[in-house]
Amino acid sequence: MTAKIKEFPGISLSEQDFIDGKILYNFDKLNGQYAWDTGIGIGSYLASLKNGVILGSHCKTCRKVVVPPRIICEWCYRPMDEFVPLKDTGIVNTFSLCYVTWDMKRIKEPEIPAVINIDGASPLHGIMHMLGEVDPKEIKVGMRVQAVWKPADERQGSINDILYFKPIEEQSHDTPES
Amino acid sequence: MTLLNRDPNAPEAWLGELPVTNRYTFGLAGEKFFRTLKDEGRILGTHCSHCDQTYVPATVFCERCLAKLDEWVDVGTSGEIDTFTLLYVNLDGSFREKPEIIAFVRFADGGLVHRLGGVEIDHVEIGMVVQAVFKPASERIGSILDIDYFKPV
Amino acid sequence: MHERVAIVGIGCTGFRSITPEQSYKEMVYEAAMRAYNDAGVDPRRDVESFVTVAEDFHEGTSIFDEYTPDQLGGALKPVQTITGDGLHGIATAYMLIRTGQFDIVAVEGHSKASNIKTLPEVTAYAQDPILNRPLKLNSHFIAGMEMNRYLFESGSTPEHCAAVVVKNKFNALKNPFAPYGADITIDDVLSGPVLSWPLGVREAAEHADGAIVMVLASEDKASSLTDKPIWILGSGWCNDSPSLEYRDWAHAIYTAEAAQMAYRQAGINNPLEAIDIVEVDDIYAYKELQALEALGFCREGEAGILTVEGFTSPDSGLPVNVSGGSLGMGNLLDANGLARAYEIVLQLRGEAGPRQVEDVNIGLAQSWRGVPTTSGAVLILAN
Amino acid sequence: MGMRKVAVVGAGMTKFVRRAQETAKELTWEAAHMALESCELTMDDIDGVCFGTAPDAFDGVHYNGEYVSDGAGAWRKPYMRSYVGGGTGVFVPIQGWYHIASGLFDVVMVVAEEKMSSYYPHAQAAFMTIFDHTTERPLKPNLLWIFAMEMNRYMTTYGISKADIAQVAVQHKRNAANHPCALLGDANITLDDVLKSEVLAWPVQRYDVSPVSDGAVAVILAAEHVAKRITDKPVWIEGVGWHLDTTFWTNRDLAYPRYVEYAARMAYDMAGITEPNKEIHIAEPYDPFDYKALHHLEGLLLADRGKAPELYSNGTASLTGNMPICPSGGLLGVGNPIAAAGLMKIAELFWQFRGEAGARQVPGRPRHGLAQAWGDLMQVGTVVIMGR
Repeated sequence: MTAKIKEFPGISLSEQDFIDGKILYNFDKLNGQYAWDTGIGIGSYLASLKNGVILGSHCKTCRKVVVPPRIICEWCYRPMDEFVPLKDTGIVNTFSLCYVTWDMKRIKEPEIPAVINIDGASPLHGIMHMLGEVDPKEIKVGMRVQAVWKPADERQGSINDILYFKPIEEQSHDTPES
Repeated sequence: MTLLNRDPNAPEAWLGELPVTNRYTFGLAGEKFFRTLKDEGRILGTHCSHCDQTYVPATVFCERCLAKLDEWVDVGTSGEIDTFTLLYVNLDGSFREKPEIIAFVRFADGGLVHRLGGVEIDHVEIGMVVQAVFKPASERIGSILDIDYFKPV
Repeated sequence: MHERVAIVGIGCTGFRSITPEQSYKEMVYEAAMRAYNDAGVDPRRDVESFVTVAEDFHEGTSIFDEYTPDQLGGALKPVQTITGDGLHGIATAYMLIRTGQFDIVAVEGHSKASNIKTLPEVTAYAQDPILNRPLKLNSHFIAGMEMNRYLFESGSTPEHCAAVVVKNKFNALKNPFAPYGADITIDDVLSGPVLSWPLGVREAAEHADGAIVMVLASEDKASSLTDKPIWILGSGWCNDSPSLEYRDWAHAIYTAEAAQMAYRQAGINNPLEAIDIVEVDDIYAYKELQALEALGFCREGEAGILTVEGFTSPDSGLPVNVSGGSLGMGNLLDANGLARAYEIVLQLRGEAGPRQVEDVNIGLAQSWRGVPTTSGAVLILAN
Repeated sequence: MGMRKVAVVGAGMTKFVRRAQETAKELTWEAAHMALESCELTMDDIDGVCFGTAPDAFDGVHYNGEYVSDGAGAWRKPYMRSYVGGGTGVFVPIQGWYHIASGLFDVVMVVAEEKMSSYYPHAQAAFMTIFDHTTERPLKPNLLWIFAMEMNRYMTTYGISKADIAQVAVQHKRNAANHPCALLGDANITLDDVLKSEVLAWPVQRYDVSPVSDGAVAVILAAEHVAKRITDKPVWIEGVGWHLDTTFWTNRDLAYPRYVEYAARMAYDMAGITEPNKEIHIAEPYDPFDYKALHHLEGLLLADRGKAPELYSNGTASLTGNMPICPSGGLLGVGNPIAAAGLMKIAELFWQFRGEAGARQVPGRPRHGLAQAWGDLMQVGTVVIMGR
């Protein structure tokens, strides 16, 4: 049928068409303000971050430590049995060098998001955060890193209480898969 | 339900927003409907001969049979109040002393939702004929607000 | 194909105006645990598919389906999200089981309305962005206009609508899940502040938080899981014109059509005769009257009179919203229909405690998605 | 009683464009209207309507499924909108499938639409709102991040090079040159063009990514007894599958999409397919990024782990190969109006099996084809297997 149809619908506009007033349009902006209840798991995670601790939780059945903490294990559906304070070190699971911001503005120095497997959590369990104090060319999967915290009096109970993770000297014994 | 206790210092809620900003094109029907409203002060509908429906505001498709509509009709600028309400709340949920009078003004098988003006609240009733009061041509931009309000004929 | 499908487990957190101690995930988990326990199933082992109902802007998250699986026990399983009411969710689970591909399916819906700080503005973002939103109107105006036209055409009165509020809030006093029960009079309702005339503030349901989970099963599984399966006799849903400009302002045609679909499946010709108990949408009081007429329980204009006469009270001809409805239990956003169905299941099981209605065998739940939608659904259940 | 058989009997689509003038409703209607005409049905023949669109933020309307419903033909019909993020486009025909397979419906209209350009100034910004509001959104994440990180993990784990991956973009964009609705078809694009394109989020470069687009696609599904009356060339839905992995995407290995494998196994089981790499003759894996096509081919068990690039380098994936991959041109070439892009793959298989794909027509008599989509936080796989 694509072979038979000559003209498919769909009128393509350029940005210039809007500027030139060639077509009619309007704008709107949602005023969407939320206060999401943090609950037991994430509330405790945020409270720990304020104290400079990354919190996980432990599932007795699956013998796993997960991060961020939750009150149930999604794999066995049993209640998690305890919160576990984790180290603020870990290894880079993967990363990117990003030259555009979230709203697609071009930047010179890349943002370096990474998934960091947190020490004390089960293998391949980590969080997303940023890398800093590092030459982008030097970053490798498997590299060891440590959280750089905001000063205690500036911490608010937020994932941004960690400024970023920076490389640490200590040699990794982990393989990237671990 | 849970074996874990919430940290007593846990923040109750995390505050944030859903950043949604949009630009809407008026589309195939809207382009002609609002150009005509703006430039000529006329209200247009489209007719579906299959379903014998005249849609106001105009649409390029019949919602009943999905036929393409290209029979445009001028439906005048006055219509009957099909229903109305006295709205005592603002967009943000706050209450207002004096209500806004909002009506659905029937044109053919459709109509327009708009404000009523030039009328006492007690005098508004279903079935009343009202007419579009247009903004001056120079102030019209191609918008439903090119009609200032509807007033009794 | 599995012809017959039953509800075999239900779970609910109860409803409150705020729930600061739980995240939405933890709230859903609580309801899910109760439902799985009620059904005697392990979600990881037994539940084969999961259906959730949610709207992005109610959650403050885009593609919210991302956040649905874990608390339901659905991780790495067939999970889907419907942007519909809870009854659409049940209809989906019903279809999934009827295909023969699935034996046990869970349905989830919840509300964290208290977390939406700008709910009126969020709701207004559902209006047509070109034709309606530039007027910057609170969406209650749609209910006000609809009520006005409904009263005009049906001959119902504001007193009739107020009687719905009085009944439902009184019923809610016997429902421990319902936060908005009250013993008030028609005068109390009518003398309250005006929301969007003729609609009064006291005729609009306040919002509440809460979660509901249900477990559905094929006939074979249902019989082995429970002594009290609640069978789905019919499931219908329908939309009307979404635009304010082309719709019928007086009638809930979507509800009438959804009911016809459900009645056809259930083989019901005379609903008043066949159905023993009803839970209908009452986000706004007039909607209960409009729904009862659309469902064919009476002619247009009669529902109000029947309500004033007490015909829809718990111990009368057709008990309607014995739970307290949304006016008593709260508006639960996308979970409203699940709350309606939940009460019907309790009643048909004989587990409704002090508000148990006697001799009920067939019940009907109906829902509407709220302004500005024209989306309704109907579910017919039997014990 | 056995399972009811369901066929695709009609299809329609709009062009995929960067900024459409049509409203979301109008785009939806154009596709639905064309699908009806393609099989000479009217709305009276349609029992129910299924609709798919990804986040409401794009079209910029809360309850977007309700707003767009008239364009999809939902007027006084049973109507539902489903979504599983980016997987929606291949999920919505699954939704149509279970409507019919349940026995409640005979003929269902299935429509998917996305108007990403309504999000202003840039659709990418809307993606920040897919991240967890408390634990991730404060980092101001960019959608490119997670793709780039997943791509990096995939490359690192299996030792795959950028050039291995870039050949996907080259082939898909070349295929798309023959698609009349394509936004980024290019018959002359080279590996070098891709490898030298602007770096967005290393390892992701400009030509590794499908473009933000507007568009709509519709297909009509019918139960067996009706399908045979509507057309002498129904294309059967032989298997469907979908799986959603845990939300906690930083708690699992990104190198392999196990949720795609689970979804595929579900679909293969239903279709009675035991050796997918031999029995699937056309594959339309989801390719919003070039590496994703490879990643998905492995999850679909059409290639061994880390070996998917070989399908492209040895010619298997080409239009005349043993298993042509994305003959449509995929998202990389035709465009990526999220939900519509997935359904485009279903429409492509429909046209391919009917011999109506024009210059994209694959030779011979393929028996089974597969379309797959993916989405959410690298989390969901949706799979449909079709055949004649």
